[in-house]
Amino acid sequence: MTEFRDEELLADVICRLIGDARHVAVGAASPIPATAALLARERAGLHNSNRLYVSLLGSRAHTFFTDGARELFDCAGQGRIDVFFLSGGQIDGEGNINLVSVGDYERPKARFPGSFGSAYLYYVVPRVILFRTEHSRRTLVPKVDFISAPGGSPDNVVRPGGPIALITNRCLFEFDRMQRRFRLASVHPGHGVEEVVENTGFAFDRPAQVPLTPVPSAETLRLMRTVVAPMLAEIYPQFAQKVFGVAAPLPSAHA
Amino acid sequence: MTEFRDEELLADVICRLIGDARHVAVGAASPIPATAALLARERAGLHNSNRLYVSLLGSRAHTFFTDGARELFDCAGQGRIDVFFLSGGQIDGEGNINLVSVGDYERPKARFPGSFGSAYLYYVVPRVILFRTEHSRRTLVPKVDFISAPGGSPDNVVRPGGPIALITNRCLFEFDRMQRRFRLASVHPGHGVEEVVENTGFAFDRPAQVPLTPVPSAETLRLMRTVVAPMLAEIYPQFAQKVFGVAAPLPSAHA
Amino acid sequence: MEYLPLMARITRSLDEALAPITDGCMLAVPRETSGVAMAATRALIRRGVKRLHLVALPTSTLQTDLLIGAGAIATLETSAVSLGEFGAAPRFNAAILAGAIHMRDATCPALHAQFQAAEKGVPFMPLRGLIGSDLMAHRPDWKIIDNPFGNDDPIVLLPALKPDVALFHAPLADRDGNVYIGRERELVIMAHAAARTIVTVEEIHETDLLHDPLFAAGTLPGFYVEAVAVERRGAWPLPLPDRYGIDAAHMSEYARLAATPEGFAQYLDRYVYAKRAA
Amino acid sequence: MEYLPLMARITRSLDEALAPITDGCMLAVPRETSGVAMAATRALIRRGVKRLHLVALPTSTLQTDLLIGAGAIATLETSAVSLGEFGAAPRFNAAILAGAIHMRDATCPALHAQFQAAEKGVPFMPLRGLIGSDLMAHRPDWKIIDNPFGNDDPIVLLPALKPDVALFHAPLADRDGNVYIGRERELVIMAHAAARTIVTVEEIHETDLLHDPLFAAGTLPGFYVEAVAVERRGAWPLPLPDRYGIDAAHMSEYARLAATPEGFAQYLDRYVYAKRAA
Repeated sequence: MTEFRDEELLADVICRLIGDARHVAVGAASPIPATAALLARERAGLHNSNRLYVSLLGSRAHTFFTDGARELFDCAGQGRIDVFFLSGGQIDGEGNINLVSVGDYERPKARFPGSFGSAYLYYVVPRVILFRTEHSRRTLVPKVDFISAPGGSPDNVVRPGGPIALITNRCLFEFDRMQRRFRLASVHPGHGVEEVVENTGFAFDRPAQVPLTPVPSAETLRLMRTVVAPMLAEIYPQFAQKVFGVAAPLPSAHA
Repeated sequence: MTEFRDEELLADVICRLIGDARHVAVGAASPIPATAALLARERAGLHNSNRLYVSLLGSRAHTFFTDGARELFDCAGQGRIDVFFLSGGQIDGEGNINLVSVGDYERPKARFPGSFGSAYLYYVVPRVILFRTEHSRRTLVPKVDFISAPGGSPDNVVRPGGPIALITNRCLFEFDRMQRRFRLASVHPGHGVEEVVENTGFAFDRPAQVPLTPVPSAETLRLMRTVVAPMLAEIYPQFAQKVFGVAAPLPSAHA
Repeated sequence: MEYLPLMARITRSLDEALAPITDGCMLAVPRETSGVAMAATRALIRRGVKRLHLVALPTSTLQTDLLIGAGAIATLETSAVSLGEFGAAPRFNAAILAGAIHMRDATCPALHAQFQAAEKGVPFMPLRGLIGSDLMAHRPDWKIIDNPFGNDDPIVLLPALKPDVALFHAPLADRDGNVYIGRERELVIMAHAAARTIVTVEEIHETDLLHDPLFAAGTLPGFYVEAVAVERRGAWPLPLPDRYGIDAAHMSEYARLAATPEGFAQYLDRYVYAKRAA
Repeated sequence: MEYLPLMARITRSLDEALAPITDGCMLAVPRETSGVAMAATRALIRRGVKRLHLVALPTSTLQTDLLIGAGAIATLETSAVSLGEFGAAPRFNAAILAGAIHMRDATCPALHAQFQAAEKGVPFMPLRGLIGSDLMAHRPDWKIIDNPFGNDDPIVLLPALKPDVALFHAPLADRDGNVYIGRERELVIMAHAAARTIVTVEEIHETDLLHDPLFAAGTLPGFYVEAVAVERRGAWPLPLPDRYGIDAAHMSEYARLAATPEGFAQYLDRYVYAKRAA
């Protein structure tokens, strides 16, 4: 079996979750989802299926947007974004995410960057994939201290969108919107169910037999390393360098 | 005294009404106001006063708008248009204008093109100048059959804008927003007060002595005929031809 | 309504591109000076399209008069219809006086706001003005509320307008269906608001319009475009910004012929059914 | 508020252009990738600007962290502040934990909608989402109404946001103050929404940007611009679209130094007070 890095495994899993969407958008500071989205586009291209549009926020080369920063959100409001990605400083068992702060909002113990577009996109994008590479009781909590965006909404709130899954460095959870509850879908190679339980702050469902997360194929790794990695260097130079050993472009590269 | 055409007199009067505005916008099918606006811009240029911006709807050369058809209205909503022009198939003594139809709306006796932007711009542009070259009891009526836009609004309606004057082929009326009533300001050369009364379907105030409308100066006529007229040919080829004898550009002129 | 971003394609024929414009659909078209798809309009009349709900953003001239005269329109929603300097729109006026079409009178900024509401995926957009206009009396779909941020401050709310198809003419498109629209940015809003967008263009630009930053700034991405057909002088006799002006002689001829039903029929035979394009 | 379209002018000095940015004013700035006026930001810090109500549309990085560290900000209104790939924003986090600034947490599309409301001259704009987010609990200026076009359909209304000044960096301006902004169209909305707009540019374009249709499609008209100052590499160390990328080495150095108050003071001495521009 070919050697691979954790990031490559996660990107492969996310790529499968994307499936055959028409338009996948990736927000700021999301190198692994960006890898997965570009990988999905390459695969779609190879299999001559319907064209997959990918929009990487902050990228020049890998977005079609020409109407300014507003377009991503208007596009989602039009129902024209099928898949988006969100993370959280804290994520709880009901799919609530916290991108703001730990402790009392007025006197926080820790501050995160902020909610970005989550308080809107989580509601309107049909398939939101949550990702958090640090899987611990610090990040996966019983109840978030601040709800940047809720995992679900009352029936009278117009909400075509919401979470479908949560991927971490240890496992993949699927989300049941009816029950507002996560279910353990697979555990990554080298990790175990007990480890997942120990490191998860919220309760979740699980089957009697928890499958192992499939590893990326040699073809997938080749695509990621040779085709996708160079694309990532434009907006994630550090990541592309660290994970794929691709040199970051010089500041003059855009000139 | 230099000979001049009625259109030249009206443009000169409107130009004085414009005064020292910062931004004058002119809508579709308004060749005389367009002449006045361009004339005002030339005068402002000559006298080195503050720059006057002119926006001629439908013009390529004489507008700065780059954000599509919406920009004119957003600009007005921002309070960035000082003067605009409106006409009406019917105009009544309270400054109400009708751009829609004569008779019952459901079974009209005559139809006009429609309200254009009047139902918005009449409210938000501080100084709206009404113009109607046909001054008759058919056009200046006691009460319009359809109010495209009212001359005034209740105090609780946010309305920074409204009419300041009405100019016709016979005279100039000024509008009193408090009383919602027109006052005869001047009668054009070759026309008389009695004639105005006879041909006006609504009641209006008038001073004991009604002044004569000043005629355009030789300098003004020179500016209009040599500088402004060629600019008009872009969007008002027929008008430029008829009034100023300026040749209309060929269809290929924009190419 | 579904918004399916299909892969934009350059169609072999104009008729193929126009297939999604079915009888009874809501069709959005731009004002005279922004790129009107006149060749496509003539093709639709030849095909015999019926019962259109035509929305002209925000006004219209020859295109609407032609479609009305050809009996293609059931409902018309716009702010004004005339032939501009060439006078009144004869078929529009005749149809209104005869009660032959359902007219939804609007005002320009209201239509822009209603398209923007659809672009943003919100159910309505507020707008100043309007209160006290008789337009309100005939538009039960326009509502007045008390501004929640004000104090006894009535303001109008306008519902989102989501056309089935947006149709316009532009100078360029590339092989990915990216369309150069330049300054005519209401075309972008139309495409964002509509479920499908069909475009005719003067010519195909052989390199990626999004790759060149100068072109990209004025480009509608192919993501929003369902079909593109090449039609040289496709706006004729109307103008195309920065390309060609209005054909004044033809407009005068139209105004003269369309003054009577017989003359209009002659015009159709000569310029529409005869497939004469220019 | 007054919107006075003054004649845009090319100022002799950066400080002259920045004069309208007074202590306590509401200043709007764009996201990192759209053209941040960093040279101007350093000049404002040198001048000792105070008590700014900074609105970053919709997020911010180094610019906001620098202004906070320099004590220039009283109120911050934005959706997120970090150094992106270079980690957390140290001065922002420290100020929040110390309660040193008043934070108005937003979400990106809400800020865009609030600027669009100002652009349209309407008091508010509706937006989906938001309901059930704790952001609502801390934003009493955001209201929920029952959609008048729906049935038991709660929706959020956001008030118009009208900054006193909008400030950004762009590649080109001409002698009339027309500014080339390309695809960064939120800069146009910012300028429409703000009472005054101040722009720094890489260079002066000697011909009229509005005269060339290709440039015009990506140009903010000088009508909306109060002052333009020329600052080569004026976005450094942040990127300028299609011109230059981010200075990664410098960003890493900033992240390292700004981690402590002492280190941040050193950074100011070295890169701000020393007037070092690049």
